[in-house]
Amino acid sequence: MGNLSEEIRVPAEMGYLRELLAFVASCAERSGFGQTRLREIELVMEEILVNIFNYAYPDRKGDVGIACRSADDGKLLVEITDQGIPFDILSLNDPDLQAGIEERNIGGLGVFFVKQLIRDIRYRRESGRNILTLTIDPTPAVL
Amino acid sequence: MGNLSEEIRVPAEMGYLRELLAFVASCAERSGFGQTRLREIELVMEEILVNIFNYAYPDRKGDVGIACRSADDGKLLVEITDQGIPFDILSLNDPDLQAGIEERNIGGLGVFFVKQLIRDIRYRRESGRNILTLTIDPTPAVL
Amino acid sequence: MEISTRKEGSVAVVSVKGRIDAVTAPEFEKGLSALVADGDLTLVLNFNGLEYISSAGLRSILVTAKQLKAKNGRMLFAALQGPVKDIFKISAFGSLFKICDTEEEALREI
Amino acid sequence: MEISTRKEGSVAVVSVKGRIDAVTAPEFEKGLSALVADGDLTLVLNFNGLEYISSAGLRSILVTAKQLKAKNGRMLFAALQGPVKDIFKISAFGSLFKICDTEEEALREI
Ligand SMILES: Nc1ncnc2c1ncn2[C@@H]1O[C@H](COP(=O)(O)OP(=O)(O)O)[C@@H](O)[C@H]1O
Ligand SMILES: Nc1ncnc2c1ncn2[C@@H]1O[C@H](COP(=O)(O)OP(=O)(O)O)[C@@H](O)[C@H]1O
Repeated sequence: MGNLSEEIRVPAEMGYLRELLAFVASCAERSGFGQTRLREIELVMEEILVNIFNYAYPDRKGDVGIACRSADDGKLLVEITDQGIPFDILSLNDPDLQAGIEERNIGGLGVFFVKQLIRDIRYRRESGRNILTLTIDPTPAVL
Repeated sequence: MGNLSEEIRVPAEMGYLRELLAFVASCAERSGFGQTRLREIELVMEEILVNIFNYAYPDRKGDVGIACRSADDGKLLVEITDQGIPFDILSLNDPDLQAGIEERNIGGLGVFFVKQLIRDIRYRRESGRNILTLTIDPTPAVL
Repeated sequence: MEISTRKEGSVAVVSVKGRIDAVTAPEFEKGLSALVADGDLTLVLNFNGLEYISSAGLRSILVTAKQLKAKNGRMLFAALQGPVKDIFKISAFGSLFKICDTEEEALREI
Repeated sequence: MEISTRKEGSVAVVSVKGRIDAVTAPEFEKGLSALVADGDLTLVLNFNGLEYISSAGLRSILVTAKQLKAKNGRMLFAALQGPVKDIFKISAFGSLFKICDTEEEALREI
């Protein structure tokens, strides 16, 4: 990412969740995002990070990195990086929201929220890393 | 630094001070440091960081990075990195604490505090970077 | 997160304050499962003090709902606040559960 | 940081709450310099509510002390709390300034 970006890298463990959320919140605040959009970003980041904690490193420990940078039109670019197993969030199907309680899958809502709240998501796998780039509009989506 | 360290990198500007202090505080808390030592570490980090904001990049913008890692004997290793002008904190003389108000230099206390509160400080210049490594004992020094 | 439970006749009213996120969801789920295991078949969740819920919390709700369903029990929700209401909406939880404006309304529904 | 100033006869009593760090020190220094510029020659700094001070704050104090010295004025300190007291100690500020346990004692000193 560009020169004046902000970055953080910590072990991919639940104990670091709040610290990482605070980091992204202060990036977004600095970009002038409003309370409603900050709440949406918090949710999106929790969903992505908790998935990395839970699934990215099935048989070893590893790190997760976040980089933030201001982009054009008051947008915020957030890049999440891990060295876990290859996983493209965009490859998942949306959950079946019509299903009743017995049929309904208990998983799948996390990634769905991310896609509902952020329009511009890009994924790439590069030298052993998953790199997820969110280009976040300051306008709230639904929350 | 080792694999399971924590890192942050942000623009070297005063607006990031509180965020950087919070980052180091949570590393030190996670290492089990007590309140008194946490306060000392906060002071030390403020002094080092504010100097980087004020002096490291006299004619351009730049970044500052902090990495934390647990070391032996419950110690915490903190590495502060910038790409500013070469500066070795250890090269400065202590201020003259005997001087009266008129003679006394208004500067020089920041680096002095750092040296008083942290016993093990190492400096190196490496591929255009100042790298300052503090090995921080959990035992309070004076505060 | 703070959970408190009281009985209103045969109904267990569970009030949750604060945040249900991936850190607190396990405790939330344990609380609900304990009620179901103790034989409670009707749960009213009062979310008046709930500021935040993520998919981890919805997952706990679905797990409990499935346990209740297997015993012919049910779950109702009351007093959802703005952000939580929106999360329920995008998750289409309204088609799975009765969602009431107030706890009183939920208790009358039973 | 919060600063409040009142006069006790010819003495300006400045009470500071919170933190004097590199972010807030400029405001602190401006407040002190304004008093000196207005002709106040005796300042009592009540640090009872001060939790934290870094070298940026001590720098502001030294700047003001030099301005006062040039006008034959002086600065006294009162009610330093633990961490601030220790910072004053390692900076040997006790040899530059009268440091009192309470504001009353400082006012009696003058
Ligand atoms: N970072 C990741 N690495 C590998 N697999 C992942 C990752 N994130 C999500 N997944 C997979 O995608 C599924 C859906 O994730 P999500 O929508 O968050 O629901 P949940 O985690 O509740 O199952 C997960 O169950 C998991 O199999
Ligand atoms: N990162 C740095 N790069 C260059 N020079 C520095 C740096 N940090 C400190 N200095 C120099 O060391 C001096 C002493 O610093 P310090 O003890 O913090 O006192 P002060 O900043 O109040 O002068 C500074 O005035 C500056 O000239």
